[in-house]
Amino acid sequence: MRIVCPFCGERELGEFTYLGDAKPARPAAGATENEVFDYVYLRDNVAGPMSEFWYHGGGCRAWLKIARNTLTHEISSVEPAAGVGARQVGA
Amino acid sequence: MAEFSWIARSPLEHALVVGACGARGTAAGVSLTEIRNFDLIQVMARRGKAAELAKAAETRFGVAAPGTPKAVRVADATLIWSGPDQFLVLCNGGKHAIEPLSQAFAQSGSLSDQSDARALISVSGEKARAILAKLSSLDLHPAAFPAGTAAATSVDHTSVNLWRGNDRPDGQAVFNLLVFATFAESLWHTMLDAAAEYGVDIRHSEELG
Amino acid sequence: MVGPAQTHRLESGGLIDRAAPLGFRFDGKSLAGFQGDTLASALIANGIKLVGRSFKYHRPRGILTAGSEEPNALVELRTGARREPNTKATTAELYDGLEAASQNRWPSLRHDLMAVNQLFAPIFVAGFYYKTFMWPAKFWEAVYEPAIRRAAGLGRAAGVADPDHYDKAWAHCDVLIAGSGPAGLAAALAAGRSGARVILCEEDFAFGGRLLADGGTIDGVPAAEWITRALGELATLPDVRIMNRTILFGVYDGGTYGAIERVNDHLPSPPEHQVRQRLWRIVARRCVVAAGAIERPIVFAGNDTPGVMMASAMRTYVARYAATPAKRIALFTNNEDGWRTVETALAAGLQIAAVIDARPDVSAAHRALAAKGGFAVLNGSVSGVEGGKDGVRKIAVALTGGARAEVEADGLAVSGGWNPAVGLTSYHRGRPKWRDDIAAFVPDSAPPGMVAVGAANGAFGLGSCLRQGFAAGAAAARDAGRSGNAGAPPVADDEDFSLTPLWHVAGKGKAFVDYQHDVTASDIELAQREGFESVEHLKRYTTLGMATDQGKTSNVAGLAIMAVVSGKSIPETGTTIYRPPYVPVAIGAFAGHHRDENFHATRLTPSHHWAAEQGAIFVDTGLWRRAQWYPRAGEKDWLESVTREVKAVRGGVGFCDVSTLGKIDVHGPDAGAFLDRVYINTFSNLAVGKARYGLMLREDGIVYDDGTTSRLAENHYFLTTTTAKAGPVMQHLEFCRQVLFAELDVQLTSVTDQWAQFSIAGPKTRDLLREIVDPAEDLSNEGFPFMGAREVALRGGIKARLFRISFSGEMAFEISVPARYGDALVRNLMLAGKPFGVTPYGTEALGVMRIEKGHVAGPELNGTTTAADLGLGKMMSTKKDFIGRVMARREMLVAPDRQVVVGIKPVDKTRRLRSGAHIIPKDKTPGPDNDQGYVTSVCFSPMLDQWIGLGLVERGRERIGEIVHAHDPLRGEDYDVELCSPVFYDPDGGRQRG
Amino acid sequence: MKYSIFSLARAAFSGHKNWQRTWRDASPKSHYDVVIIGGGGHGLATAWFLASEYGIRNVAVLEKGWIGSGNAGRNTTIIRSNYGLPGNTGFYELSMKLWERMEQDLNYNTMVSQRGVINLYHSDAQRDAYARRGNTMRINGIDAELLDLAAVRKMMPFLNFDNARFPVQGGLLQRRGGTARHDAVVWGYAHAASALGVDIIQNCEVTGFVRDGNGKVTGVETSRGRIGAAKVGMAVAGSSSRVAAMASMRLPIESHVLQAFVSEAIKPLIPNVMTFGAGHFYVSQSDKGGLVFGGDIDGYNSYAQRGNLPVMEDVCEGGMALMPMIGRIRLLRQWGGIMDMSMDGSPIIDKTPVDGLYLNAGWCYGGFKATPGSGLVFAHLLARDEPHKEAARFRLDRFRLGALIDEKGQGAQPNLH
Repeated sequence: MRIVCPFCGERELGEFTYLGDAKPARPAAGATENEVFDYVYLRDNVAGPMSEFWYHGGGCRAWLKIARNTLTHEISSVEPAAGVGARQVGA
Repeated sequence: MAEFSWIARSPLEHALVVGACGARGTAAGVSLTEIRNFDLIQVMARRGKAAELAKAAETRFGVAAPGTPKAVRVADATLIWSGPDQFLVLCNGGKHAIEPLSQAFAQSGSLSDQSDARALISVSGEKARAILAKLSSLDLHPAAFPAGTAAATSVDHTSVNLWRGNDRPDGQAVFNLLVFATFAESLWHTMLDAAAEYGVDIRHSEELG
Repeated sequence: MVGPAQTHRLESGGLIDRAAPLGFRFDGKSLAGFQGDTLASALIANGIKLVGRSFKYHRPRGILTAGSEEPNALVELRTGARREPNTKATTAELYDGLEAASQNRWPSLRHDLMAVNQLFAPIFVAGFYYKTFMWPAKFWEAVYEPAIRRAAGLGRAAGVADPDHYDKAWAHCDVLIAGSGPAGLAAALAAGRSGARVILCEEDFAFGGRLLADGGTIDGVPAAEWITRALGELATLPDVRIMNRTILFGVYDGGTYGAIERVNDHLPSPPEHQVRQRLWRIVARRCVVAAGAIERPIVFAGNDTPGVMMASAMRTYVARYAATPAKRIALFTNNEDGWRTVETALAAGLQIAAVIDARPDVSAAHRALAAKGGFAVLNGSVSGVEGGKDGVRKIAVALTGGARAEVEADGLAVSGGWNPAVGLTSYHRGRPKWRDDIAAFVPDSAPPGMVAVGAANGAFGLGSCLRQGFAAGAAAARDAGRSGNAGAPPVADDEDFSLTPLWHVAGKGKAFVDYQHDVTASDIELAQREGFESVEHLKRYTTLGMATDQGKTSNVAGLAIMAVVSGKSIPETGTTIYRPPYVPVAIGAFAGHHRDENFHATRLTPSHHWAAEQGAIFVDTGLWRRAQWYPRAGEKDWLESVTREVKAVRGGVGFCDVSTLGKIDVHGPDAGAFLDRVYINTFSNLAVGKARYGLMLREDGIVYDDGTTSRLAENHYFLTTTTAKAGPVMQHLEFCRQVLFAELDVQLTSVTDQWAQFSIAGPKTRDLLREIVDPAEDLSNEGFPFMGAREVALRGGIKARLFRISFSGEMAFEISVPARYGDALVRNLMLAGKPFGVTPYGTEALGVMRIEKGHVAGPELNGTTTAADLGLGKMMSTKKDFIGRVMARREMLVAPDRQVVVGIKPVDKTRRLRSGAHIIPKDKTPGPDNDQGYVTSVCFSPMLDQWIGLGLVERGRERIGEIVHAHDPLRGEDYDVELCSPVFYDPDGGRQRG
Repeated sequence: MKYSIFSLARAAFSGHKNWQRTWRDASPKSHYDVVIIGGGGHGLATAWFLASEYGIRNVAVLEKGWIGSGNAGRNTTIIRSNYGLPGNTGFYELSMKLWERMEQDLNYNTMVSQRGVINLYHSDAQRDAYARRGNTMRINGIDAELLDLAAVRKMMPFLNFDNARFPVQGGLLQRRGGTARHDAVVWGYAHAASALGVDIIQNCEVTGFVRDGNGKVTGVETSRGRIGAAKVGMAVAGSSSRVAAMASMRLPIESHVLQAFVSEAIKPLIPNVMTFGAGHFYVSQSDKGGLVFGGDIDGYNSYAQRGNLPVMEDVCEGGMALMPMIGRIRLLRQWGGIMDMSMDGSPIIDKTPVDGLYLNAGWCYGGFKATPGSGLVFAHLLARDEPHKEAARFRLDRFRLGALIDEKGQGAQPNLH
């Protein structure tokens, strides 16, 4: 797999590590135990286009949000993940 | 009370043996030069202050800090892109060491001294690309990686900063590798193994290319 | 060495270098060949027909093909540590001194006693072993399986370390081309002329593909001349790289291709400093697959007799190698292409015995050729072969209409048509589609960026190959953004290719589909009868296509026969999934440089070489190599050394390199707020110049890591992690910073390698430090209290950071200097510490002291323990949100009966305690219901003069003083231990504060 | 027809023309007592145990493709019960005991080969962890031995003892562990279950659940029509989330690719099953002669059933580091299976919140070795509506409660297990 890092350009898979589904957002402080449980444990486990967190740890150390198809491994977009992982209070 | 000497040692001091190594008979295909005793400062923009940082860099160095994977050479330093809104300042002689730079970027940047955290190895010679092809997954074709290109990448599963400096007087490309100090000896041996078939000329220097 | 005359070598012709004779040995016999031979062609030139034995029945086998599809002619190549089992004689390049041996036979190839298996052939049908060998149950491992294992397998591995080296490299191009036949060369010309960066990989050592044997006319010149011209032109193009002895074996995501270059396999051993093989990872925008096609056999009785050969292979040996597999050749074909072998043979002066053509009508031109050559053209099929290990003698023919005929011949060329090489195009699970006109599967879809051309795409005419290759090369260059002028395509005529499908000829005797695995047509019928109708079931039940030739000659025939017996069409029956690699690849090549000591990189601490000078014993922790202890002359074992080190520290002063701890600079106005969210305790209220111990959880509430963090300036914290978790914690913190809490103004940098860090511990620490530190610095308890942290000047002008923290429980500091001075620092400490008896100590003594103090470490932070389990529950702030806060509250994570950290000591003080022993209540019989925990860490405590340990024990903290069993059946030990406070030494902590 | 050397010999005289189908080619009936989705090892074993142990024979196994086409046919064939945590330990030992009698139970030679499984250790910390695990095994009545370096050297003199980056120090040995012929397990269960009346229906893809007014599952919609069922069991590891989604359930599971590799066949070289403790590599040699080996998952969610090159290199690096004698042996085939990677690395066998729907999922690396045990405990759950004693900890709500069974201590990140 090759990932086009928005900062570094196209790079080899080995420079990246995978975290998982980028859809669940970290509940804001004060969330119920159920909400946090859902965030930590339950997954859509999508067969098809999925949004994911990857870390360019072997490069510029940016966390990325990548749209990738889990059936074909085709990547349709890569963007910085800055700020997309958590719900803010009141949001 | 004892008198202490504070002898600085480079991470490659033990492993590096000046001279020829590997295949003999023809001119060495690869030159490996360790550059010692440099200052290296990581400069990162504070949140929302990338533009301000760039301005401060321009004030300090007379050129814009690289905003894309480039290495910019000025009279007394090289600015090497190392990630979004961050760059490395490489120099020697202390002019741009951590303290003077901290003042220059006090409002806009966070700085970390990396002068001791890395070893700097310069790779050149006719087979420079051939040996780097064994170490790096990057495309170093002159069209894809012209002089002045920089990359934050990995060699042997270890993070490195790689940039292409000015060509040698004989026209050969020069690739510079900043590797983590504690990995340096191990990587050095890997590099020698990769280069052995081409013949290697090994030296060290305090001159920044 | 040069052996005897080559009895089956033509006087002239071929692409061999007659000026370069080579000697070699096969089964000990000295033979001769030429540069340019393969082992197979040289064996043929020496008149050798019997080359191997089959897998199951040990049937005598000859050479069937001239390429990597070879199922039969497998040898053990080379000897000793370089012995390579199952090497295809058809792809092994001949070199002077080559040694090869036949395999899977005993005692010899000609007289193989294992051929007795053929007597049991009526029982040894497909899958017979699933129906027997079940009684008595114990006999499987004791009797049946060893016998089966000995009989199975083919060649013998060397069994000792591979002495050769391998490496791996990356390459990048616009257009990657697989194959240098007419289509591949045409593609390279078009792409190269267009200005594209091109890599062309050719498996063979010679370029040209089928042109090397079949010739032809291209652009009005003979093929050989055209190849030379094409290669010459390609050599002038700066960004075109052509690689022989290199084959693409796989295609991976994002346009990454795997290729293997056999750099030095054509030599007895690689020259000094060179590798045997190189693995290439090629990144290409486009890939043109011009990998050709593989001629397929027709299944008939006796089709495995040595001397039966694929028609194209027969003419390859004759035309390319000037070696004659037979003197009097019969051809069995169902298509026009097979006839080319007749033309080649006649041109070489060989005799044609007959042509058996399964098609109803044979062209007038061929009939004229037959008349001229004086041989018969029989309309029908080969139904049997008479012969044996010395080769074919007679061929039985079933004529169309029912009559029978016999043909005397010493070689039988067979052509059942051609199967495009659909492997590369199918590795992303694309299924090829069936084309009736050529009765073959062709690529239907391909991985992104890949296209198949020429024979690999079912185009069998030379003109079509050139056209398709050229067009694809030009298009690929365009797609990659290259717009140069591709010029004119090479031109040639298309040959006639007409075929009447024929898969299997009924007859008496075994008719092989998969030669190597001895799968016969009747095995396929049996599989169908038993319900193994799916092609995947067929493959798995009969082992069809699972041999070292990966089914290249057998798969299509097998499923065609299955289609017939199950009454389905071939496309309905379908193919199995194609799996890489396209040819078998040496495991060593995939490993490359990463073997032996180079398996993984090694990280060295700044004091490493000094420690080595001291004779330190080192230990691997992750990638780090750390000093474990420093033995001294006269010490009888590690325990004595470690005990001395501990006593020296507790009684005086010692130091230990702790540079391996992960170190992270946390900068920015929100650094404190950030740390509050990632630690369970609070850091925003830490005063500048102070350090604090912190504990981090995972989001699931389990402890992740610990370490001290110091506030060096208002907006600058210096965070440390454990050695093991340095990388993961940095990644986690970057995730928190960039993704979860991006609103915070905080910056992170790893400074692990920047600082050489040493722990200096013991009551004389201050005395030692005063020797090193500038006298102006106040190191008194008031001037530098416990948990203080600040920069100090050292004598001689170096700046350092001092942290008054203690893992050992002693009065201690950690000192950091820039890494370049790490070596100098230890030497200076030794010098300055001489009067105080300063003692370097290693990780063992470090571990002893932390256990004596009850500090938790890796064995307790095992990814399943909570803060409360570790006795650190009170650190969890209730006033703020932090990672893991909510999940840590789950019912079973706060249950009262959890296993928690407790101290453990044997009741018998002379007893050794061992990690991994389980804790069982006294007077209970050990069993799953009363297994209450286990010992996590142990040491011999020099202070208590006995073995002590920490453990995770159910309700452990409520049971201090209870006597329980340490149960260690693995080591045959069972003894009483007392649960005690985990802090064995200096429980009130006075020493570290003093 | 009972399989034996005698029936084989008899058949030889008739040219093997009289063999029957190994399992009946059944067409779906309109209703079954139990419908099992998934014709892999687990589904077929469940059906066999339902029929043989619990007397429930009106059972159908529905398979989308051909039986054994999922992970049952894509693994490295290892069987062992060397687990360290309550829940896993007892369950995998139950499974091991069923392996030991499988051939006689099924009248099918599944080639269960108890040649020993050894996990090598390379550090004191690893030794301690294996000591803990081995003692757990012994306390549970499972065989385990802690070998020192000399014993390992004697057993496997071909390992790299001299210039290894991470020298071998010893190993944890389970002699009763070993391998089994994976496809034969599938065919054996199909053969035996079919003989007891179970309908095995291939090329029958489940496309939805039939639910009554109370939400109870009463059957399945399939590519071959609606099939009614009193109870429906899922045994579709790799696709669990997809099937569960048809019942609007989200699971604590991700799907990941695990690659496996086989070399060319060679004469006997490696006597047992080995796991490298300092890299991602485990290996055994098949009866046919190929080295069967594997390593870690590729690391990112995938349903693509094919592996990447870096992991292939990583695995071979581990192999060469451990035993550099394999350098010249050639890798013949590479394939990938889709694993249900659960959030704690352990399986889930439980009723679901949906009445009438039962779950057998989350097998991670443990699926093949679990096959007979999984069949028995899932059959028990389906038949009795309560968990089997040895599977009581594999409950679905353990994540909610924090009753995790996390052997590797990696937490809720499936790709790290």
